[in-house]
Formats: sequence, C-alpha cells, structure tokens
Amino acid sequence: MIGPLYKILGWSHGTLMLLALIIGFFFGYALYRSGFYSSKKLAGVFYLYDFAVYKVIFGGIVSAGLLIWLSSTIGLLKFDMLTFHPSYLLSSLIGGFLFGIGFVFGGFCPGTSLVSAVTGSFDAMAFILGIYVGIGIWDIGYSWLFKGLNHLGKIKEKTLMELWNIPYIVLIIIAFVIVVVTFPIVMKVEKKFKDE
Amino acid sequence: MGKQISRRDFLKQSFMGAGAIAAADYSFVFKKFPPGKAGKEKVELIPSVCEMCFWKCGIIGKVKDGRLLKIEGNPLNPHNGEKICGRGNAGIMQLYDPDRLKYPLLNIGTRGKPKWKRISWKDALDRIAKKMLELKEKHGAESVANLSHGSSSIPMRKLLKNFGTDRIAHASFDQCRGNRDVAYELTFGVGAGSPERADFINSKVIYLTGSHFGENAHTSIVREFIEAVEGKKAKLIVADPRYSVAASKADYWLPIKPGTDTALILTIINYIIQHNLYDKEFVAKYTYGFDELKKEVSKYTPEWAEKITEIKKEMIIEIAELMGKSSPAVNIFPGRQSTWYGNDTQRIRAMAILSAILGSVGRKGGYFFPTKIKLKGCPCPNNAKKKEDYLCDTSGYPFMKTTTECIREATLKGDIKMWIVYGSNVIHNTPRPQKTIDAINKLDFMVVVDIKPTEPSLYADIILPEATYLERYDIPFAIQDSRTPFIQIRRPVVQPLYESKDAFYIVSELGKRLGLKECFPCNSMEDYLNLALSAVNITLDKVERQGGIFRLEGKPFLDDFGGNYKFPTPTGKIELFSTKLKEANKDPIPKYEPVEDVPKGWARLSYGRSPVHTFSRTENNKWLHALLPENDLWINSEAAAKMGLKDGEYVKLKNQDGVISDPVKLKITPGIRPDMVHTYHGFGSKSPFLKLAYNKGMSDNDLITKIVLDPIMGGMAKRINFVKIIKNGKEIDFPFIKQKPSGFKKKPEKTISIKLTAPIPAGSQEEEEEGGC
Amino acid sequence: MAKYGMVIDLDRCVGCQACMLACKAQWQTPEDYFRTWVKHIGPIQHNDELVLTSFVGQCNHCDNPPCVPACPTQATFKDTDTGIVLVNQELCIGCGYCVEACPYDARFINPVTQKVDKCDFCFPRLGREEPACVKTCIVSAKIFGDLEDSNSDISKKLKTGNTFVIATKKVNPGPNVYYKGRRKNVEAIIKTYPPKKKDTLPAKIWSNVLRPFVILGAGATFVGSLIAYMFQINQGEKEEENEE
Amino acid sequence: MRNEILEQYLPLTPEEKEELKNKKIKKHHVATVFLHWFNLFVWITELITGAALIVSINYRFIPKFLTDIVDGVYGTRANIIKTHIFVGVIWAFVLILYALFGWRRYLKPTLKQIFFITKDDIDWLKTKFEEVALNKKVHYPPQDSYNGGQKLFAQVVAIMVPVIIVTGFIMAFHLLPPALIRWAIIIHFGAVGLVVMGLSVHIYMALLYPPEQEGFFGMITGYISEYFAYHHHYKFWRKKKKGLDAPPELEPKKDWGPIFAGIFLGVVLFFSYYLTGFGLGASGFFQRTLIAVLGAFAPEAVKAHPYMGHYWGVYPLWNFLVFMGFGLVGGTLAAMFFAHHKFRFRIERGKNITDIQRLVLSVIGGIIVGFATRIAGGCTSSQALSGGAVFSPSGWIFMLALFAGGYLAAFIFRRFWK
Repeated sequence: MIGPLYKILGWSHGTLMLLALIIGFFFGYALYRSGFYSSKKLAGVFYLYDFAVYKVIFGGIVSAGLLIWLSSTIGLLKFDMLTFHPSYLLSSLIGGFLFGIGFVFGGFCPGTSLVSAVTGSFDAMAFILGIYVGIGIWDIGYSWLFKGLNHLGKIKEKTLMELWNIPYIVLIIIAFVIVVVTFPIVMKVEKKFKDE
Repeated sequence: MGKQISRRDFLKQSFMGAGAIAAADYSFVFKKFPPGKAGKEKVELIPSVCEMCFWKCGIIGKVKDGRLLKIEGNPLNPHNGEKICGRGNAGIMQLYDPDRLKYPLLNIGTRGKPKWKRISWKDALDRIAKKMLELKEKHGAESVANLSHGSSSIPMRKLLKNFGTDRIAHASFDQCRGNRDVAYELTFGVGAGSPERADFINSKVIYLTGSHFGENAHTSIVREFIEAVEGKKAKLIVADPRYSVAASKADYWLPIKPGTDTALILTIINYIIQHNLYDKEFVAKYTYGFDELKKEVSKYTPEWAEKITEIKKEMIIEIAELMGKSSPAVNIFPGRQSTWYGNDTQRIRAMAILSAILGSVGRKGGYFFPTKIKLKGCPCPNNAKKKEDYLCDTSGYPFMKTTTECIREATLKGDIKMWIVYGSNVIHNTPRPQKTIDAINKLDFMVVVDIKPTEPSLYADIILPEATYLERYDIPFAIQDSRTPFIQIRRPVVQPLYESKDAFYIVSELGKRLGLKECFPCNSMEDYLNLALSAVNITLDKVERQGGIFRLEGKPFLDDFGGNYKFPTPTGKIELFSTKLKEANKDPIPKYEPVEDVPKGWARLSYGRSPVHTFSRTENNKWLHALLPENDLWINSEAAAKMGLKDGEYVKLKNQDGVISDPVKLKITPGIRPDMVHTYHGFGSKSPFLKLAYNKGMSDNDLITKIVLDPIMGGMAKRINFVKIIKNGKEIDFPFIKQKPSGFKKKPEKTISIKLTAPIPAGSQEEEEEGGC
Repeated sequence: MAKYGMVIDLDRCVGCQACMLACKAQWQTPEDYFRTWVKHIGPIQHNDELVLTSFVGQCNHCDNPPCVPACPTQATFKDTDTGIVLVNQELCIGCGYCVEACPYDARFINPVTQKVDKCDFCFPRLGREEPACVKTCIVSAKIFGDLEDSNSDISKKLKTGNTFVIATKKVNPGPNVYYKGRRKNVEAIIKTYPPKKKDTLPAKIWSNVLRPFVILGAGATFVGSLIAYMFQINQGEKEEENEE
Repeated sequence: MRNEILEQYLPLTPEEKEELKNKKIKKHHVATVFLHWFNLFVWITELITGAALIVSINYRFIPKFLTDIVDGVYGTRANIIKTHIFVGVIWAFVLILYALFGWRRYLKPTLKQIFFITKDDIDWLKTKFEEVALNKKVHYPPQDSYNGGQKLFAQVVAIMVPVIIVTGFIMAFHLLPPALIRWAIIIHFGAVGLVVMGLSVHIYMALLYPPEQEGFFGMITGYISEYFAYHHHYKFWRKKKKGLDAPPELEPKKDWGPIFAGIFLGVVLFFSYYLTGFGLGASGFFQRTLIAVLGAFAPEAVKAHPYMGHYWGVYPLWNFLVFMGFGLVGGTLAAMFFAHHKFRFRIERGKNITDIQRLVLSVIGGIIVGFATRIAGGCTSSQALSGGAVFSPSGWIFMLALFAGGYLAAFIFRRFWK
C-alpha cells in the first residue's frame, strides 16, 4: 500500500486520532526507555558529560532518513505528500537559539518534560507551567508585539534537496559520515567529563 | 386570493406576542400547559414594505427592544397578505450583514484597487457638491450622469433633473422590461406595469413565453398563478426551451427553438383568424387595422412553423384551437425580462395583438387596466435641456429613453465627467463589463450610494452608505397595477445602524449645498409623505394606524367603464396596425425575422433567476448564501455524455469573443436543449469586501459581450452569445444533435382515493416492554 | 387531545425555499443548518417522463418514531397531547443517537448549543399562529392541522386522495407528513431520498451484547444472594460455635 | 513462603478464641471509612437518578413505574440530570483528592494487593461457595486484609470507577464530538452494570451473611476482633501482629543505549510519516490544550484572535498533536511499568543549588522554551528530529541554533549543574 496512508486512502479524522495515539505511545515509550525522564541526562549534552541527546537525535535522523529514502525510491511512499515545515529560516534560527538557552535553564524540551512530569518529577512540572506561560505570552501579545516574528526569512524550498539540489541519499550519507566521525570523539569527551 | 383575516384578528394576534422567538424552550410543556400559552415578552409589530426585490410586498417586522427578530407578511396587504418569499424572510441578514457599508468612505488608493479612508458625511457631501458645481461651470450640468435602481433613488433623480441633467438611466428600462412596456404602449397606449396586471384567477388558458414562475419568487403573481393552474385547473401552455418549474406544471410544454417565439405566435394568430376563432365583436369595436393584420399574417402556416420552431404542427393547432375556444379568458402573459434576441419589442407586440384578437384585454381572465392614483410629488422643476440636444444618437431608435449604453458611449467620448451610481451594480447588470470599466476610468469623479460594497464601489471616489429598506422612510407606493389599488408606506422598522442615512437626508443635504433648497421644501420625510398623501386626503399616521395600507376603488375591467373605453392610443383603439411605428417607418405589424443560429460546436448561453437571490444584491446575505452559494450550469445530458463531462465537475466557458469565465459547477440534466446552456445571473462577485460572495460562482455577464440593440427602443439583447466548454485547459465542442419537432402533453392522472402507502395506524405502538432487574 | 400533521402539495410547490428561511429566522438555527429543507430534484428522466420537483421535508412526527427509543434519557419524546415529537433541551446531552436513528435525517446537532435541534411544528406558536413555514409559503402548498379533527383543513385535503407518505414496505415509522401530487414526482422523491433504516455501532453493541449481559449478570447475583439468604433463614441461626 | 504460613495457621483452641475475641485490631483508617460511606451515599443517589434518567425502551434498567416515582419526587426530569451531574462531579473531586494525597500510604498498597491474586484467594472462593451453597463446615484458607471475593469486587470497582467518571464527564460537558459521546454512553452504562453485579453480593455478604457480620461493623468503627482477623484474614493478622512477608520487589531494568534509542526513534518517526504523512510533535500539544482551556472561558475572544483563531475548531482537542500527547503519556507509563521503575516524586538538581532555585530555573527555562517554540513553530521532536529526517532547512537551522544557544548558556551557567 502506498504511503502516506491517511492522505492517500483518505481515512477519517477519527482514524488519524487513533494513529496519533499509537505513534505517541511508542514515542513516549522510546523517550522513557532512553532515559530522558531525568533532566540530568538531557542537560548532559551541554555539560559534555552525557551526549545521549545528540546521539539519539542524529541516530534518529539517519535511520529515519534511510527508511524514508528507501521506501520513496521503491515507490512505497510518496515523498512530496509528506507535510513539511514551512521554511521560515530566520524564525527557526531565533527560535532555535532561544530554545537552546531555555533547554539549558530548564533541562527539558517539551516532549521530554511531559515524559518526566508524568513519572513524578516536580521540576518537569514547573517546566511545563513555564511552557504554558511562554505560549500564553506569545498568544496574548501576538497582535501588538510579535506579529510577524514567526514568519521571517521565508524561502520557497521545503527541503535541502530542492535548495542545494543534492539528491536525498547523498545528504543521508553526509549525516551518516558526521555520525561515524563525531561519535567516538564524543565518547572520549563524555568519559573525561563523566568523572568530574 | 389568500384568506383575508379581519383587522380585529390581526390586532388580536399581535397583542398575544409572537412567543419565544429564541431557541425552542418547552420547559413549560411539562406543567401540562395547553399548547399556545407563550411567554409575555413585548414584541412590537411594525408594518412596512420589503425591498429585497422590486415587488414591494407588504411586511411586518417583529421587533423586540430595538432588534429585528423576524419578518412576516402583512395580512392587510391585498397582494401578498401574510405570505413573503425566502428573500423577504432573509431581510434580517441584509440589515445585520457585517460586510455592509457603514461610513462614508474616500478612496485614497486607485480606481479598481481602493484604499478606504473614513470621512464624515459633511466632508463627503461638500466634496461631491463642489465637484458638481465645478463641472457645471466647465462642461454644463449634462456632464453629470446617474445610473440608478430601486425606489430610494427617485428623490436623487428629481434633484439631478432640478440641477440640470437628465442623463439618468435605470437598468430596468434597457436591460429588463423596457421593450415590453414600449410594445404595450404602442398597442394599448399603456405599459404592461409592475406587478403585471394578469387576472390569472379567472383565466381558462394561460400562455407563458419563457416566464419561469416559481424560479422568480414574485410572491403575489406566483401565488395567483398556482391558484389558477392547480386550484382552478386552468390550462397552462409553456413555450420554453428549458424544462422550468412552470413547464413541470404545464398541460402543454413546447420546447421551442430559441429565437422563434414570434413565428409561433404569428402562426397562432393566423390560425385563429382563418378559423374565425377570434372575438369578432371585441375586434370590431376596440381594434384598429385588423384587415392589414389578416393579410400580413396569412403566410404563417403551422407546417412552416413546425420547421422553424421545432414544435409539432398538431400541437400548434391544438393549442390554437384551445385558445380560440376559451376566449376571452385567455391570458397571454407578457413576461418581464425580455431583452433576448434584438427583435423583442415586435415579439411582445405580436403577443399583445394575439391577446387583443382573443378579446382578453380588459376582460376577466385577461389583462386588466391600471387605475390612476395621483399623489402630490415634490415641486422640483425640471431644468434639464430638451432631449434632442443629447449627444446619444437616438435617431435610429424612435422610442429610446436614455439607456446605460448611451451614457457609456457619452462617457467614453468624454462628454460625461461624473457618475452617481445609486443602488445599481452597473458592472454586473450591463453587458460587456469591460466597456463600463473603461468608461469609469475616463471619469473625473465617481460617487456610489449603496448598502453593500458591490463591484462599482471598487471604482468609486466617494461611497455613501445608504440605510437599508428596514431603516428608512421612502416615497409612498401607489400600487396602480392592481384590481384593488392601494397605497402602502415603507417606514423604518429599526433605527439606522452605523452612520447609514436615508435617501431624503442625502438628497436634501446635497440640494442645500447645490443651492437647490426649494427642491425639497419639507424638512423631514414625514412632512414629505403627509404632503404626498394629502392628494387623497389622508395623513401618514392614519395610514400607519390602519396597518400601513390604504385601499382605493379600482376600475380594472371594461365593464367598469360601461362597455365603451377609449384606449389612450392615437386612434383611440387597440392598434393592431401601429400608427406611431408607421411614422417612424418601422414595421407597423410584427414580422418574423430569423435570429442568428447557433454555430456548430457552440451553445447558446441563457440566464435566469433563482428564487433565493435578487441577482448580485443578495449574494452576501448569510442565509441566502447558505442556500445557494454559487450558480451551476445546466447542460443537456446527451451532449454532456458525448463531451465526457461528469455532473458536479467544474469547467470554464469561452464565448465567441474569446472571453473566458470563472469556473462553474456542471448540472447535467435532460431538461434543456443540447445546443443551449443555462445558469443563474448575478454570481461571481469580484469585490473582495463581500467576504461571502467574493469569487463564488461564475458571472454570466462577463460572457455577454456581443450585444444587439432593439431597433425600436434600444434595449440590449443578451441571449445571442455562444459558448464553448473548457475543461482543464482543453476546449471541448458541443456535439450537433438533430432535434426532431416535439411537444409534450400532460398525462391524465387517475385520482387514487386510498393513501398509497398506508401508515401504521397511530396508537398501536409496541407494548411498553418491561425490562430491568 | 390532538394529532398534528401536515400535507405538502407538491403540485402547488414551486421550490422557492421561503419555508426554509422563515423557519431559520424564527428559530435562529446556525450557519447552514435547517430544520426544514427543500431539496430540488431534476429535471431528471423518470420512466420516459421528465420530472422536476422539490422534496420539501422536515420531521415527520412519526406515529412510532425510531428516534424516541434511541434516546437513552428520553430527552426526545412524542407529546401525547399534540402528537408532536419534541426535544427537551435540558435533558439532551448531544450524543446524536436520535440523529442517527431518524430515517429522514430530520435532526441535527446544533454546533452552538451542542444539543439536538429539529422541527417541532413551531410548538411555542401552536394554537396562536400557524407554523412559520406554513404561514410564509407563497403558494399555500403546506397545510397544517389536527389529523384527528375530521373537519380541519388537513383532513379535508387528505380526503381529496392522491396523498402519499414517504415510506417503503421496509421502513415505515408511520410518518404524519403527507405529500399530495403527481405519482411521478413522489416516486422520484422516494427514489432519490429513500427513508433509510439506520443504526449505530454502539447502539447495536449495547442492545445485543452489553445490555443483556448487564441485566442477566445483575439479575443473577441479586437472585443468587436472595436464594442464599433464604437458605440461611430456613436452617436457623448458624451459631458461631459449630465453627471449627 | 506459602507453606510456612500454612503450618502456622492452625485452628484455635477455645481459650485462644475467647482471648482473641475481645482484643481489637485496627483494620480501616478513618479516611477509608469516610470514603466507603461517602461512596455508599454517592452510589445510592447516582443509581437512583441514573436509572430514573434512562427510560427509553432500548436502554431501561428499571420498570417504568419506578422511574415515574422518581420523576414525581424531582418534579422535572431536568432536575434529575442536574443532580446526577452535580453529585458525580463532587464524587470525582473527592476521589481524586483521596488518590493524590492517599497514594503512597493507602491507594498504592491496596491496589497492589487487589491485583495480586494468589492461589489462596481462589481456594477461598471455592470454600466460600461450599459454605454458602452446600452448607458445609469449612476452614478458610489464609486470606490477606481483603479476601478473594473482596479482591474480585475491588478489582471491578478499581477499573470501572475511573471509567464511569471519565465517560460521565465526556457526556455531561460535551468534551468530545457526538460520535464519541455515543460510545461514552454505553461504556458508562456497561461499567455501572458491572459494579452493580458485584454490589448485591457485596451487600449480602456484609449485611446479611452472619459469619462476615463483624466485617460490616469493622467498616463503621474501623476495628475488628483479633479472632475475626485471625480466622478470616490470617495473613493480615500476621502482618499486623508480626510484620512479616511483604511481597517481593522486582529489580528495575537499565536504560537503553543512545544508539539503539536513536534507531528505535527513527523507526517510530518513519512509521509516523508512512501512516499519516505528519512527523512527530510535542509543542503543538501544549498550544492546543492552552487554547482549549482559554476557549472554555472566552470562546468568542479566542475565535476572533488573529493567531489563536485558526487553532480554534468546534472541538480544539480533537487534533493529531493532542492525541499524540495522550499517547506519549500512555507510552511513558507503560514503559515505567515494564521497566519495573518505581513512581517517585522527585526534584533533580545540581549539587550547589537549592530545590526552590531549581524550580524557578525550570519555570524560566519553560517560559523561554514555550516562547521559542512559537517563533520556530516546533520543538526538538518536530523541527530537529522530524524536520531533520526529511532535511527541511528550517529543521537543521533550528537544531544548529539550539546547540549554539545551549552551549552558550551552558558555559555561562555551568555553576548550576557542576
């Protein structure tokens, strides 16, 4: 069956909700079992004693990229029917930078804060309170303060393949090379800082 | 006629209050109240007159603490009584339409791409007056033109005539019923009138030429029409290439070939004369030129007509016989919108002549006479120049009044510098819209007075928001075309919203600034109404206390004149042979002139009305929009099958001049000829300020670019444009399907006494099943 | 006591939809929701005849309405005095069982009140004014009245014959809205909009699985306890002593 | 372990019986007693009003004449549904409070015991049946503080009560679209039916069945005689008297290695794209839940708001990201359960900052992150991970900026975590 199934087969909204539940379930399961219920492990990447976040993200990107590339080349998945983030480059830059600072302060990102709050961590609950306040500030202040802030630096292209017209597989290989090169270095750095 | 309830009943009902208008709440039902005991909220009932279209039905507004909740018919109105059509009911959303014009606006952007700045009424009127006086110096008063429609535009016309210009055109003349009125004036000396004076209730036979009752919801006439056809079982003959609602109720449906109606009527006239079925005594006494007519029509035989009109000759003979036998109670209905093929005035003259020789003029079941009601107008002298000095070339058209085409031509030539568009969507109602836009771009100044930001407001320099019909007084309506003539008053049901003003304020304020103070001596609309009504010596509040209606004595039939009535024509008789046309060396007796045939591969574009819209005026009405958001295109199922088109698909149309339309949804049906397509007029609004209507459906007016002017009165023929289908960029030709002559007769229906699907008798509900532990 | 019904004369009706708007104005139903509807049919070919008619419909206030048993809390009921099927807004929890059960799709859930909305023959106007749709119908095609009163307008109209109900052998809940008109028109309506017998999955599961299970189970334990108590009484008080 | 208990569980000599009879053991904490009788009150009113509400032929539990009596009492049926909802809300509120505060000392051990069925319990059921039906003299197998029957009934109640509350709230407050309200109705009725099944046995046993009579008074005073405890709840007696045999603890599993976790997440992300065409996302959950809450209070304001307006549908929670959030929570709890981790309230912080400072820092971090996700339109899982996998430019820029911001802040504030 040619993916993405929901869009091609035109499943109802209810089915989409069911799929969301299932995917969310495994997502939560994976986050918990990879230890992201503790902010110590999460913040480790910034204090160099535990690069788990970096490894998981890059591992995820490479493995998911490989699977997506493989399925779209053999025709199992229609790549252009996937939903892409609108490319607001400047907004992503500002958002990412601020996000990094907030991440270090709080020790969580939205997904992992939920995981850890459910398992009883008060600081995660405080973080979530913060998230709601942050979003509230944005929502309330949107019309007079932050009107266009989330739509800066718009470019037409939706993927780097379009932007730099490099084939998908080449990008994946580059990412894989980065992984292969950086992981051992990172391992060494972790060992050095772990004992401190 | 609807049952007339006495005034006492009407007043009794109003005091009982209209019950809980808000969401249905039956909490009281559980206290086993006998049904009908509603709450006691104070609901005022205010009689007024509807203007969702021009039919002027009497309405009652149910108002509670200043908010209009519901509109219903005014039981005291002899025409529509308590009945009003869908648009009448939806008047509320015209009043509370969020997109309506709220404040006077000045366009600081460019024409077509406006940027609006809100200005005060004083500022707006000053600018307009200054501009008008400036133009009067430089180019003379005639450089100001007015395109208007609707009852509230009459005071503005009077003011402009007083100002010195008679360049005033309203679409109703040259785009709709002008040629029908001219034809009736030439034949009977008096126009066909609005509402049409058809005495359906007593008719034995009704003959419609393309009129689609039911799809145009003109309440009183549709009501009487159905009462006659279904109630009194009058025989109905409908000549319409499309299977309209009227055709679905007809005893004889004649799917006539478009453009050949005149041939059919002349053949019937000839048949009736040859077989002496005409009303000899009436013809001798009241008609002039019968012999010339007899000689002229002798060549039109049923055999010839069959080839031309594609209607079986047996059918033609049968209906001619039927009409002859049933005279004089035969109603040859003149129709309303009749600018079709360019020879329309002659066609309607032929219809008038047919009703004359059947003796049905001024007789029960035929077409009755209007009763003159003289009301005092406002004393505005007409300072405009005589008609000859106009720049429009009316020489070729003897009975032409000033038409939109004439004003467009003059503007393009540069003789007209300023337009005042009052309540009329000139871009939607006049063919070749691009020509109108080009003309507007040449103007120095353009003023639009309207209730909604329709297309013309995109090109206006100043917009004045007019109060809707529910918020204003208007000139008194003297309904003369009625067997029971009456006067009815429109009065504000609610206070005007935002800064919208009524016509009297606009015109009197503008008059002051133009120094024409004496044109409107009264300082308020109430005074003006009292002045007008004094002619029949009654006062405004006397009428209002009587429920808004004042009845007068009517003299609709010949018998009311003791059998000898002098027709206001040069010969004092019904002119079968028209002396005026003879002088203007036009055909005194109508001849059949063939119309350009549909070229191979094309189809004729026809348009019509929907019962829930008044063209572009109600597209943005939330409730009406919910019923019909966009128009669809009727296309013959056989032709569509050959062209590979599917029902509900969106296609575009291209006309003979290469204009391509917006996309339109297809409605595939066997109920239309293969070489013809049909849609509702008034859709495809281009004004982004109308949030609901913007870009919804297709504007058929864009495709009407080829026009032919009626040789007698200059009306613009519109059904002579041909289209092709464009599907995903590919042009598809219409297949040629030979039409053999046809004609359908209604199958007799045997009445079945028992109810066909007998329901389970009430009361034998399944036994109360005892469940539970 | 009365049983209100309606006759719709399809021959008179011209499909002008005034009834839909009068009803909407009277009861403020939101956006494009209507309690009464006019669905234009045709022109279509119906066994060698052209048919152009309008299916004017609303709640038929059936004699045994499938929607009433479908509503758990009996928020919708057939009022015995007037025979009109009403909805008690306070009891309705907007579940939509009745909406699904109605063979004529005459009900909808009002997105603003989130409760069920339907035609109630203008119940609050009863006895004082005709229903809004009947009053405004420009061709008087709708006749409303008491079916049990033999000399009411509606009974007289029914006696003139040629009246049908939109019901088939399979689905016939006893509708009280009659249609008068040419047979070809009514047949076209029933063909295009046949009354459908509908049931929802949860309702099926409830009536075939859950309800019997609950009733039998609760019944069994209750009776079991009762019998055990009987045993206990007839063999006298069981002293603590002979316990070992 | 088990046979050791069996040996010591010997029938009592008459003297020991007399001696134990007048000694009392505390069985129920006063909160539990209050909760029990509060539940009794709730169940009586709810059952009466509930059953009276359901009068349609397809759904009715009780015969018509009974519902008419209740109608009579309440006047209009609207009052019945209002009472039913009002009492239901109070009940839910009390239960949640009890669960929150009583979790560690009462709810957790009770639940653990109820769902921990042993052979003794099954034997107990058999012997009970023989005693009641066949009227045989029996010797109960050793029971814990809840005997077999009580455990069975408690399990039903423990599962069904939250179901009843959740479906009740859905029905009363239109929380979900009509299609789901319909399911909520039959689940609600089914759950109540199940509990009612157990109820009649529960009432008979406690109230009318002589041998268990003392348990009934135990629920009033909170104390039962030691003899009754010894005879009917021997394991409870032993625990109370000698503090023995707490159930064995399972050792917790270790976390996955980051590489395996990365691949697992990659596969999950792939399936998300393959099945729905959308990537993973978490910040959307917070945005839409906030809108739903704000919308509950001021629907007009939210609908008209330029930014929040287009998040507002008739059911704001009825959305892909929100249900992904619910799934995430479910996945976490399942993961914790299967990894035998214990749920413990905790605060993680660096050595040299206090708890309060840590919380304040988290809140500030949350505000910045919440705000940042609105600017970037996503978070690590949606921009970096999902965007990264399909190489969307904004995704990679977001990730690099994240690391940059992170290392900068980490360098400045290294004091907190050192």
